Amino acid sequence: MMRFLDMGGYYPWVWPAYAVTLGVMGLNIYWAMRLRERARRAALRRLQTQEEP
Amino acid sequence: MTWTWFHRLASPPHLYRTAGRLTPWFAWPAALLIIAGLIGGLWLAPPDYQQGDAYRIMYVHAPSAWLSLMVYTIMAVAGAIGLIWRMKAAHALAAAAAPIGASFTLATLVTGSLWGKPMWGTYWQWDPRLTSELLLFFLYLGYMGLRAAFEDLQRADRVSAVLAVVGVINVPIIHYSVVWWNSLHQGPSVMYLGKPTMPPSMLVPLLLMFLGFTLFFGAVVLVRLQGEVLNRERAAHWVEEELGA
Amino acid sequence: MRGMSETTLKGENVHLWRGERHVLRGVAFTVSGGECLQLTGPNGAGKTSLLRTVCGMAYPEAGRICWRGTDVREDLPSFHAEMAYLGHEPPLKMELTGRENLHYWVAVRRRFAAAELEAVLGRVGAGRWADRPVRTLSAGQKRRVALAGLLLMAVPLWLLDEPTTNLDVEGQHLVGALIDEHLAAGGLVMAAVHHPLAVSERGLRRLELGGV
Amino acid sequence: MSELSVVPSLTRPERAPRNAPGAAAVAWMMLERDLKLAFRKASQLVQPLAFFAMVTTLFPLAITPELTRLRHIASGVLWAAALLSSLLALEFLFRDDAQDGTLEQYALSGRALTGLLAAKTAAHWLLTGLPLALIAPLAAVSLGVPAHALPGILASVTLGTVTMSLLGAIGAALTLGVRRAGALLSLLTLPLAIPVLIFGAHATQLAIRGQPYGAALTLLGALAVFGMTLAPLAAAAAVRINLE
Repeated sequence: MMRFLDMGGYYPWVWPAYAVTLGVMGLNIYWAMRLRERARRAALRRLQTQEEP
Repeated sequence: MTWTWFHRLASPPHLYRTAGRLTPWFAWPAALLIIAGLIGGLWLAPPDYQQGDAYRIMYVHAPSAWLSLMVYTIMAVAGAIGLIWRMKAAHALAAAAAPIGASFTLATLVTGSLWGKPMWGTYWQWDPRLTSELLLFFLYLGYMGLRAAFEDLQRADRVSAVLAVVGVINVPIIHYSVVWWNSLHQGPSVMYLGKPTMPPSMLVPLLLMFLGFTLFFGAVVLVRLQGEVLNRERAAHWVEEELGA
Repeated sequence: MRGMSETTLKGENVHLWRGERHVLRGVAFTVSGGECLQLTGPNGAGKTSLLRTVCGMAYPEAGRICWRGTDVREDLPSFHAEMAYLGHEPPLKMELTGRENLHYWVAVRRRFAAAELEAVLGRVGAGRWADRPVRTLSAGQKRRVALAGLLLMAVPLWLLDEPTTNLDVEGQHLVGALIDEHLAAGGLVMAAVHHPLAVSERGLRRLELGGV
Repeated sequence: MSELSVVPSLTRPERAPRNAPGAAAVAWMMLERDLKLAFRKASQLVQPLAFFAMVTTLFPLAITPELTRLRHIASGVLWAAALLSSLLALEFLFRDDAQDGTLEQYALSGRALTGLLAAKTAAHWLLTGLPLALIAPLAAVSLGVPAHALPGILASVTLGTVTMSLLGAIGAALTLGVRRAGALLSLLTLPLAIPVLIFGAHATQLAIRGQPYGAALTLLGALAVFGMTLAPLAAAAAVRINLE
């Protein structure tokens, strides 16, 4: 296990590279969900204001 | 007649529902492929005889680079379709794709420089591939900056579509001029990519990652697409039905 | 259809959105040769939007604009060659003189003789200041130079947005007279106005746009 | 009013008025108009040139006054300065005309906007690109460049600024509807201008070393021709969208 984590001595570069990429993926998922949620709320708001007149 | 599916897909309610239905079909295979690729790339594949374990950065670097280019092309094609046929759905797709492409371009740059440190002894080398990627990142920034500069979504869609088309025509010119420039000043790139004699134990995880990243993009862009379609919809009854207002 | 030769401008069920606002909701109108359509309505009722939609500068969500029986979007350049649009502000370069402005504005469309330019300037009463830089002219004088450009284009369809803005009483009568003459020659006018135009009742049609 | 002969044009629904000037005449008229307007506001013409001279002065002051060392970086300095100065006046390429409504009149004139914008871009190049190309050899001398390299510098900057004006026209058209567009315009235009920078600086470097630079000039020329065919189309599309 330690040998795996050590990555042949290249651990200071290999693990950050994976962390950055997986982090970008996580952020993308989060941003996408947030965008869709906000759009849904905005659409609902528009529907409510349009029904009044 | 063959065009009916095209127009049906482009109608906002249909697109919204289809995108919602398709998302899991992209998300789960993407997750499985990426996990398999990670195990294969980090654990099962043997160390490289030249680069040792540092080459394993390739398994995240190369698929990110592939996404950065693919997404820009998708943006430009969608933009052109949106301009020619005045199709809001295509513009929504371009708008949904841009931030994903930009973020993976940034990931490519960061992983590339992390790979560069053990290989070149420096985090940044004016290597043609990294330089092109940096310029692509600027193109993405310009595209998103232009989009953000307009209040009116319709106008933002169409103006940025023109930019994406101009950009995609220029990307190969920029890339080849950078390669040409680099060949004048230093030797060829030391990166690992495109080595023909890669053993299957190294190659298979890479292919899994390529496919996994592409499907991941598909899943994320579908979720974003739903949001962008809603943002472009004003007072349609289908929104009411769909959201249960 | 005989429509090709009829000089008719027709709007059918025009819907236009500006951002979040549904500005035009199913507007319909018809103007034929010799007729003036006067657009009235409160601010924000969509008078300017309708004019811009007609000239192809705004894209309607639904409906169409037909000129001589065909949708203008099928061939915008030919339609533009037969129409003139005057917006809120006279489209003039401040650094150029009135005469230079008219030259660079109209001569890209059609060649005209010097005598014709003089006749037009005389008609709008702009002959005396036509050689001064537009920067030095009053708002009313600029408006007159713009009217000279309108005449000089010699097109059948006029689209006018508040054509009497900044004009004195005499100038407002001039606009009325110019429109009357244009109609008498078989032309068409569509004008957005706050105050009714000083034109003869014959050939005058009205379209009231509702506010939101 | 019968002498104004409005009537004939009413009764014949033909494609264009019979006495419409040709496309070349229209383009020429536009070019003449823009040149005339520019010379009425002459101070704006000098600014990009002064900027270019200023930037090339910064390098000797920042790095070294030794001409032998400056000569090595001269091509980079000249091209970075040329690119930046040609961006300066771009924001107003179409903006003035859009604000006073004259651009709208041209868009509604029934004439091809592509040709009109190409003419405006040509005027812009004559007013900024060409003067830059003419003073670039002077700036080069001040950076210790030998005299035999000056024709090559003149030729390469001339060709390079053509492409810069064309790319700039696209950027200016795209940002026409944006209020403060300066920084955005540079962000859009500069990445597209990288090939110009690479080929131009390379041609200049070869010229300074006394080597043949024809191939690099050919590449610059190819970029310019490519730009001429496509940039006015893109600019016209963007202007139409922004006038809406």
